[in-house]
Amino acid sequence: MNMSVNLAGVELKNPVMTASGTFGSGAEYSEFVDLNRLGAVVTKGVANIPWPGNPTPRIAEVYGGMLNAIGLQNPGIDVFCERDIPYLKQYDTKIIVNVCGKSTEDYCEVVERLADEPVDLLEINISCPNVKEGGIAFGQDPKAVEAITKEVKKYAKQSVIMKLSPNVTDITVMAKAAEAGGADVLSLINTLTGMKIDIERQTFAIANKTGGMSGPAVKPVAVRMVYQVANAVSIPIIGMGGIANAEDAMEFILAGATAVSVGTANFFNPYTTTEVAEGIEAYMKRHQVNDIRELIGAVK
Amino acid sequence: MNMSVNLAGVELKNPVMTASGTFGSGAEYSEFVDLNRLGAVVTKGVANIPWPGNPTPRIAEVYGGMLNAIGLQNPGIDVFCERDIPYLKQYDTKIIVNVCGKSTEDYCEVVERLADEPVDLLEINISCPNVKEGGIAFGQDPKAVEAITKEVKKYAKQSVIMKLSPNVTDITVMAKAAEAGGADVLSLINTLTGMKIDIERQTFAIANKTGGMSGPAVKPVAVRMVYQVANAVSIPIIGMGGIANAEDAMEFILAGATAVSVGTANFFNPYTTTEVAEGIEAYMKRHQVNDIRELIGAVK
Amino acid sequence: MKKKEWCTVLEQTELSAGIYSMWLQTETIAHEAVPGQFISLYCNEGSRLLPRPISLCEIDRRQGRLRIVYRVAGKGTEEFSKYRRGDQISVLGPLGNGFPLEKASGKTIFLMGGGIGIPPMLETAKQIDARKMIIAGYRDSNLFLEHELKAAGELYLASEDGSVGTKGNVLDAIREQGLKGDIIFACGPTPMLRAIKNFAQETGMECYISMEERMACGVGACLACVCQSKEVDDHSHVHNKRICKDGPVFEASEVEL
Amino acid sequence: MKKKEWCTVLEQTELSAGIYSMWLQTETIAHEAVPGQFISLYCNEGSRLLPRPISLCEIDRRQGRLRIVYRVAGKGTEEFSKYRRGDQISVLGPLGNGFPLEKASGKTIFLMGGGIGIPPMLETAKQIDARKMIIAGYRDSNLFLEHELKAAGELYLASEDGSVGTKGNVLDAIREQGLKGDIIFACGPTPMLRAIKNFAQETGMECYISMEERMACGVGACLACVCQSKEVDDHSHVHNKRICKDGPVFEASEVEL
Ligand SMILES: Cc1cc2nc3c(=O)[nH]c(=O)nc-3n(C[C@H](O)[C@H](O)[C@H](O)COP(=O)(O)OP(=O)(O)OC[C@H]3O[C@@H](n4cnc5c(N)ncnc54)[C@H](O)[C@@H]3O)c2cc1C
Ligand SMILES: Cc1cc2nc3c(=O)[nH]c(=O)nc-3n(C[C@H](O)[C@H](O)[C@H](O)COP(=O)(O)OP(=O)(O)OC[C@H]3O[C@@H](n4cnc5c(N)ncnc54)[C@H](O)[C@@H]3O)c2cc1C
Ligand SMILES: Cc1cc2nc3c(=O)[nH]c(=O)nc-3n(C[C@H](O)[C@H](O)[C@H](O)COP(=O)(O)O)c2cc1C
Ligand SMILES: Cc1cc2nc3c(=O)[nH]c(=O)nc-3n(C[C@H](O)[C@H](O)[C@H](O)COP(=O)(O)O)c2cc1C
Ligand code: FES
Ligand code: FES
Repeated sequence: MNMSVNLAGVELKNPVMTASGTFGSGAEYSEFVDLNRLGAVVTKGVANIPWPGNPTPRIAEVYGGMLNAIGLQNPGIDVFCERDIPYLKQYDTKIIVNVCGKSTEDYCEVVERLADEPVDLLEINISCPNVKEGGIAFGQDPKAVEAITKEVKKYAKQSVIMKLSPNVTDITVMAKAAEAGGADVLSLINTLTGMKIDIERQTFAIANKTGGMSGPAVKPVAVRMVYQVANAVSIPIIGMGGIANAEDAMEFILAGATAVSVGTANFFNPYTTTEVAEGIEAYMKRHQVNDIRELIGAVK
Repeated sequence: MNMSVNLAGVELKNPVMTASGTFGSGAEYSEFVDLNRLGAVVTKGVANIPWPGNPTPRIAEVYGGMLNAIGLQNPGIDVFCERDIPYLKQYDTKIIVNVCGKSTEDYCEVVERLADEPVDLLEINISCPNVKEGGIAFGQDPKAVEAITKEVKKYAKQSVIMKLSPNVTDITVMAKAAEAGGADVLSLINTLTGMKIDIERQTFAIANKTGGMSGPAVKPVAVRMVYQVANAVSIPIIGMGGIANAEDAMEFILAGATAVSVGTANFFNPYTTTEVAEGIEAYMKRHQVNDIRELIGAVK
Repeated sequence: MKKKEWCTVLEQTELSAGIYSMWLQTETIAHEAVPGQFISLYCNEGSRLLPRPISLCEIDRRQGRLRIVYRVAGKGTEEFSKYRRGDQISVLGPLGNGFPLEKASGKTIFLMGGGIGIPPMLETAKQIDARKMIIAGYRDSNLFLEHELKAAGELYLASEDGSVGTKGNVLDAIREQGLKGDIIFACGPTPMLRAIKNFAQETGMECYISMEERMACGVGACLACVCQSKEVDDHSHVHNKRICKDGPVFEASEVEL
Repeated sequence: MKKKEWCTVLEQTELSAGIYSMWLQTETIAHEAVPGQFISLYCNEGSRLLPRPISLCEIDRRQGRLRIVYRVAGKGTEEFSKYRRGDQISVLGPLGNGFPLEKASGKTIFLMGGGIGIPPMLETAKQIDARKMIIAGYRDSNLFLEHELKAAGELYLASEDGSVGTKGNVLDAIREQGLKGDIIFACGPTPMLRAIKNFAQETGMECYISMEERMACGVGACLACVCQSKEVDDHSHVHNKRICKDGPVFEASEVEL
């Protein structure tokens, strides 16, 4: 039975990856799961310099999910290269580095710095708020999406995944813009912007007022977007948003995702990633499918 | 203690209304709740002529909510005026008619037909799919939002509520467009477009492929949008999306909603509307607030 | 008058593999219920919000108790199957119209149930005053309710694998046994109902069938659960009847299958 | 080694209005746990997905049992309070660093707990080899754990309303009683910790405090639960320490309060 999938020339032993920001750089969850059994580990977003992130409270629970406004706290690319890449290299899994920045130059600096590192793919997070250009997140303007993709591609030695924001009117417009800019792979969805109000204290539940919503509650939106994008572009898609078990993952794969990422579910079940991989295998057996690739986008 | 609120000159005895499409025209739920205790009843969308709606399955359950693609089945404005308005007139509550259409003319025809009916407010649903103009829902294009608002206002004798779609990049752009077009009130959110795949049958869970997501799972997105819109326009807002109890309703009010609508929650607790009204009163007592209007938008 | 109330589980038993019987103590629903009606059951697990509609299998009006018999089909029914005596479950009902019992009086009636469509036939049989032939179609030899049905009328069995009664479906049993009747009440999967509708047309029998569709409100407000009707319906003036409110029982010729 | 496992509730008692004590049977967590560590408890209700971090109040390593004492603060702790003997609860642990017991050895230690920060002081006291003064600050006369604490060290009480012990907080009790010590271990609300930090600075005492913040992962991966640190932290190279992983116990001068 073949579980391996191909993302722009990089062969993953199975389609199960971690979602950026929910798995650190793998070390914390390696107490629970054998990283060798994952298709890839996607690291927390890293910028050119250390970022302190937002004030606390940074998270809040919502019905069937959570809000977060971590604010991309990260140690900067130097520490990352010294510490996190060597750590992950110990394992037989692919390394995908999630890159964040406040300007196009920031992204390019990180991407360039990673050129000679043993990294398999780069994931460019263009769905983070507070970016320089025009005050609107890169990921919500197709021209900006195309431009930044082009720019990043100039500096990138590895293939590039563009990570799309779901907070848009038409996700296919953004997907096509990224494809036009030369993206090799797309990943979606990042978080849906949400808010929670603490009615007793009459204030916002998180310090940043708004936060990104993730977890099972967002899955229907994510599956819809993956389906739409799969039918609009011809590059592979990494699907995510609320995946908590193999059944959820199969929805994404049938909708058109080549691989899937597990995010928030790690927080309530640290064994989710490997359980998903096992469950996909069981599903294939039950449906007598020999190659996972037959299932990608099978529901039209 | 004052629980009454004012929507464009219409005084509601309390801020609790029903959400269009989830309460029929009141008759079915009048077995459970005394309609006299509601601020207003908002009816299912009505068009100029009967609409058959979509094929079944029309709904699917999702984590913390549901998807629906009813397709605006309705008996047309004639039957509506003969049967549903007289029914609602028996009660001491405000009547808000939700209007749908496939073209601007459709909306205007219904609105005109309602001019002499004992209806308190009109809610224009510009978030329904499959509309004529350009193949994109009216509610996702600010120019179209403004134009249709203007047009409807020409024919409307009652004040007009424009109901906004959450499937947009920036809800404040749509809100401002509606305000510029002359909208008296805004209501939000309509459903978030989602999809569910039946992985065993390898098909879509609902016949229409995509459906509108509603219920507790969407609340954080709805609260965020109400907050954003309240800070962008100066007309009142009716907040909705996942309200299942008074605490949920208070989040919307504190975020800036003058009134709130209960939708999907009716399906799992037919007593929700009156329980929300009672719960808001209890909240006011607990916080020693004499006038609900002091709480509207109190969290900044 | 419909009610939503917390009911207490009185008894839960597994009748056959994956088929459960549950008796519920209700405050008012049992007093109002008639055969062919259903109730909506709600999960205690908060991520599952929609109702699970389940037909009434027995109604004990005097003691205010209801019996349902259900198959574990997904997460919700799985949750229900774990409830034990004393547990609480939220129930809305009674819902729908029920079978038109009066139409059967003095006639010979076929009460036809297929698979998990069998349970509503029990209370229906118990309350009908007519010559009753109950034709129950099972998948295999894992029978359920067969003793109760036998006590309620003449029982004929069919099974898909032929292990019990006639090999085939309920119509095969009727043909094999050469049964004759005037009127049909039926409940079961759509292909079976379609075949029964045709059979009734061919044989000129009156025929009432109980339909199924996904539901949200269960009370006729949301228009989720429609089936296509031959005539323009009273409610929406299109060709859609609401199964939860106008049904679940329809005169077979009224609806398109 | 951290584990997520299903634990069985052995005992649940309400110690005082809204304050519950629960004993859990664990497979491995109790064997690894040390005082000052905490566990993450998960709701069975599927709409609530995040962990509820609760400190360990007692650790029975031999029998593999853990005790927690918690206040009903919201929906999750309310759910926990309804669990009964035999119920299952999903638990992740042991988490965090715990108090540096070795630092106290041979010294005089103040074990200071305020409100729901009192429980972790019990196991800490039990495992410390030093002269132990336990100073517990309650809201009013609704005490809890006072007998156990008394058995574990010299107990001094304070209450906000003055109904028991010194009127005021734990520092008021220390001043009133004229207590003197070398080192402090403390847990409680932030204003109390801030005051204790200042007190320690003034008096030149060593001071370790247990901090609180909302958590998602509980294992150091998500960066939700940070507090500001004086020095650049090892992990992110900014000024943020992760309470769940680098804490919850910090040397007071390390962190900004
Ligand atoms: C009027 C009526 C009477 C019924 N009577 C019985 C009965 O007596 N015994 C019995 O075993 N089953 C009966 N069913 C079918 C029963 O409702 C479903 O098997 C049950 O809802 C499945 O729920 P689940 O959570 O286990 O499955 P899931 O697949 O997890 O359910 C997901 C959603 O789909 C809905 N759904 C799934 N299957 C069906 C279905 N077949 N019909 C309608 N909604 C469905 C559920 O209600 C829920 O909202 C009846 C259905 C209807 C409409
Ligand atoms: C390291 C640590 C140890 C703790 N030890 C104890 C203890 O021994 N006894 C005790 O009663 N309480 C303790 N708390 C506080 C306890 O975690 C909260 O009271 C509890 O999470 C509230 O959950 P809830 O569902 O009842 O409240 P809700 O308000 O419904 O919770 C919603 C969300 O907010 C989080 N949350 C709410 N309050 C807090 C809080 N004060 N700290 C962190 N997260 C919070 C919840 O975990 C949940 O994710 C501790 C907190 C931390 C961080
Ligand atoms: C706490 C947290 C931190 C996150 N940090 C990042 C990040 O650094 N970069 C990024 O691209 N996405 C980040 N995300 C988004 C996730 O990678 C993922 O796209 C999203 O959470 C949806 O998946 P889920 O529902 O499985 O969590 C973060 C999400 C969470 C919950
Ligand atoms: C079954 C169903 C039918 C609906 N029909 C309409 C409609 O006819 N017109 C409309 O404007 N909104 C309609 N809506 C949207 C609701 O009015 C409401 O905006 C949305 O469901 C969010 O609120 P909720 O989460 O409380 O349900 C419908 C929603 C549902 C679930
Ligand atoms: S389920 Fe709502 S109309 Fe039938
Ligand atoms: S809770 Fe995730 S880092 Fe502490």
